[in-house]
Amino acid sequence: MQDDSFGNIETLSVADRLAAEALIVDVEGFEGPLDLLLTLSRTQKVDLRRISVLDLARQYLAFVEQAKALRIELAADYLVMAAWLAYLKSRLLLPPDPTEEGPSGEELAAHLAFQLERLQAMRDVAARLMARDRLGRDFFARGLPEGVERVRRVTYSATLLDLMQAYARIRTRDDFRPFVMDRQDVFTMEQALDRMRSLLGFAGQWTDISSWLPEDWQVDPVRWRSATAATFAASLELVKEGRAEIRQTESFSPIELRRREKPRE
Amino acid sequence: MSDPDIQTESPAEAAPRDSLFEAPPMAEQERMVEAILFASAEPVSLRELADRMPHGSDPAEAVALLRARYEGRGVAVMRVGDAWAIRTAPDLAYLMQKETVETRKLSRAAIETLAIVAYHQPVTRAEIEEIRGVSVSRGTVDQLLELEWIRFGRRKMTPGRPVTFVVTDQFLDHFGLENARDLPGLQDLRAAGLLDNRPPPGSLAPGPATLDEGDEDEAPGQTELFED
Amino acid sequence: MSDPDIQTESPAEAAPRDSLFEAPPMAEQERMVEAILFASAEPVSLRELADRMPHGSDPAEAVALLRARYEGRGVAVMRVGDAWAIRTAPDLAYLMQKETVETRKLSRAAIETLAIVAYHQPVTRAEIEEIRGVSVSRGTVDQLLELEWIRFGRRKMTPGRPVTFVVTDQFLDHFGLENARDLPGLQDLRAAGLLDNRPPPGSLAPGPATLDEGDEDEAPGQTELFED
Repeated sequence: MQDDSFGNIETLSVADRLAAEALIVDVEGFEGPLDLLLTLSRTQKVDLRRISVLDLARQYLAFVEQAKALRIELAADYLVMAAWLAYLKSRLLLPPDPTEEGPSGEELAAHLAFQLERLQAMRDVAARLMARDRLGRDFFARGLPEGVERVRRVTYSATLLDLMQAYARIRTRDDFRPFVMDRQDVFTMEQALDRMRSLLGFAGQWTDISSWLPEDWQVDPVRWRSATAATFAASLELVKEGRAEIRQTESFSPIELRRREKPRE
Repeated sequence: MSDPDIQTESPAEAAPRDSLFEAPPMAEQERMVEAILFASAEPVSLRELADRMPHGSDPAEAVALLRARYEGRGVAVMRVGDAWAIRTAPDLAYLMQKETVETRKLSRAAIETLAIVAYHQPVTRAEIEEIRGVSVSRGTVDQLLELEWIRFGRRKMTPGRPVTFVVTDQFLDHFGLENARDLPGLQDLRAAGLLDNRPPPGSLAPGPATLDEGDEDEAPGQTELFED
Repeated sequence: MSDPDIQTESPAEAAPRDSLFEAPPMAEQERMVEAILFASAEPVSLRELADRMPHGSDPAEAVALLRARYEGRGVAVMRVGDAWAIRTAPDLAYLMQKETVETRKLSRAAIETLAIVAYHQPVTRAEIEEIRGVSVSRGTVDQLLELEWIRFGRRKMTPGRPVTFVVTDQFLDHFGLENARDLPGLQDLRAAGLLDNRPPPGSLAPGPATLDEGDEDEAPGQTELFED
């Protein structure tokens, strides 16, 4: 078989062989069997709707035979198409069998013609599309675009009611005692410091700091606690400043303070 | 071009929306649209125009006026889907060698696939393959997606709920189309029934389903597959 | 605008460039300059315009005409060094910004701090902390300063000369107050039912420290806290 076909090729004229080879070489350019059929159909030079599918099937099968002869390996889909066309050819040649179900040969042929026409139409519009004026080739966008600057602004909302509720919340915690009232029972460190600075000069000896409390802060326990704390803090401040010394002999024993004779620098 | 008429029109138009805000006169709105469209290389949607213009503006009307104003000029106001852009007049392309961008040449498969998506959208991969009679390679679709000329559409309500492809506004912009209905020859194709989804009679016709074993649709790829 | 004239002219433009050559009509030259300035990424000099336009063109005049045409429009033909460019009209620059406004609720710490400043101004940070019972974060004060609802007052004449805070006119503006003395007093708050949720007298009121552990809500939340 192989030898035979080889012999056949040998007997072809040079022109025929070139033509055949051109077709074969072109197989690489085909986009599948439908594309090949479309190309073959052009040789019929008729409207695709009136194309002879029978002739087309013959041409295709001949092409596949030739390819075989030249020992060109065809992709499976080309062979599937060949088998289908051979079947279609037989359906078209034989008189229709009324007992057989399914589409007739004519219907199958019509659909193939439709597919070819549709593919051709897509090719044509694709070409028209690509030939249109195109952005970046025929017409152009702005060369110097200005970006839109995104500005994100956050606004905070708060109403007078929010404010009042917040304040009410704070005051509720304080059990409604007005803030200024609080201050009357608070002896601040600043006050203690002022007082001690003026008295420190007299404290050459170790003196219990509880004796430094102002008179009227020694009875009411609330006031006494505040004054004690402030006086102690003020004492530490004076020590830190290098103007006094502080000591406590043991836990819970009196804390004593005396002035430092030679203040540290 | 009849600005005075338009100006008397605009407050009335703005009134129902919000009585507190009065839209700027239409001539001023036209200037605003002009500035925004000039500043952008991309088409700007009516919605974005409205967002950026003062409350109560009517960007659609302002665009229409601007478009008429630029009729026959060196640049034109062009519609791209729901958006608008200013582009140079195509007849002046010869002056623009400096601006021309070399685009990658598309393969034949890509061009055909693009046309099929444009004319048949929304279209599934299987439908593209049926029309071309060959399976569609991943690379072809990827290239078109990357160019942002096609994108995924909704899934089809058929078994398997396959994804579909549709063309994008960038596609329209690139090919100077107002919308997909303006595709060249679309009416003729439709009239000829060539855009119908006509299923093959029976199930005997070789459908792409039998072919698509992951093989590339480029012919070289195919032959390579069978070489050894 | 006068397309027919232009079209009959353009074949002449393709003719060889020599002394016989006739430059395109000025309207056409203006179109060319318009398209080139629009599409160019940089300002274009007259010399470059001349290079790109057909032989015999007068770009200087075309630019002047174009510039006059854009007078008062949304974009303007502007001179940049010795070159020309189309730019947004300066009065429309604000269109090139897209402002997104986000409204957030002021944090509880911030609103409390603000309330304390308003009711006790001038007030030091230490005093605010004393009233709130918790320390005031730098961020909270900074936020209020940034909002321009509080500002620094005079320093207090106490040790350390601490800075004080006072509320601003913007604060009064925002809250619709003539001055800070118009703030409703405790009596008013009570009358308005804002102080009703106090603990029964004599009960062990939880200290502020326990209250402040991230409870975000207003009065109802507090009543719940006190209920058991």
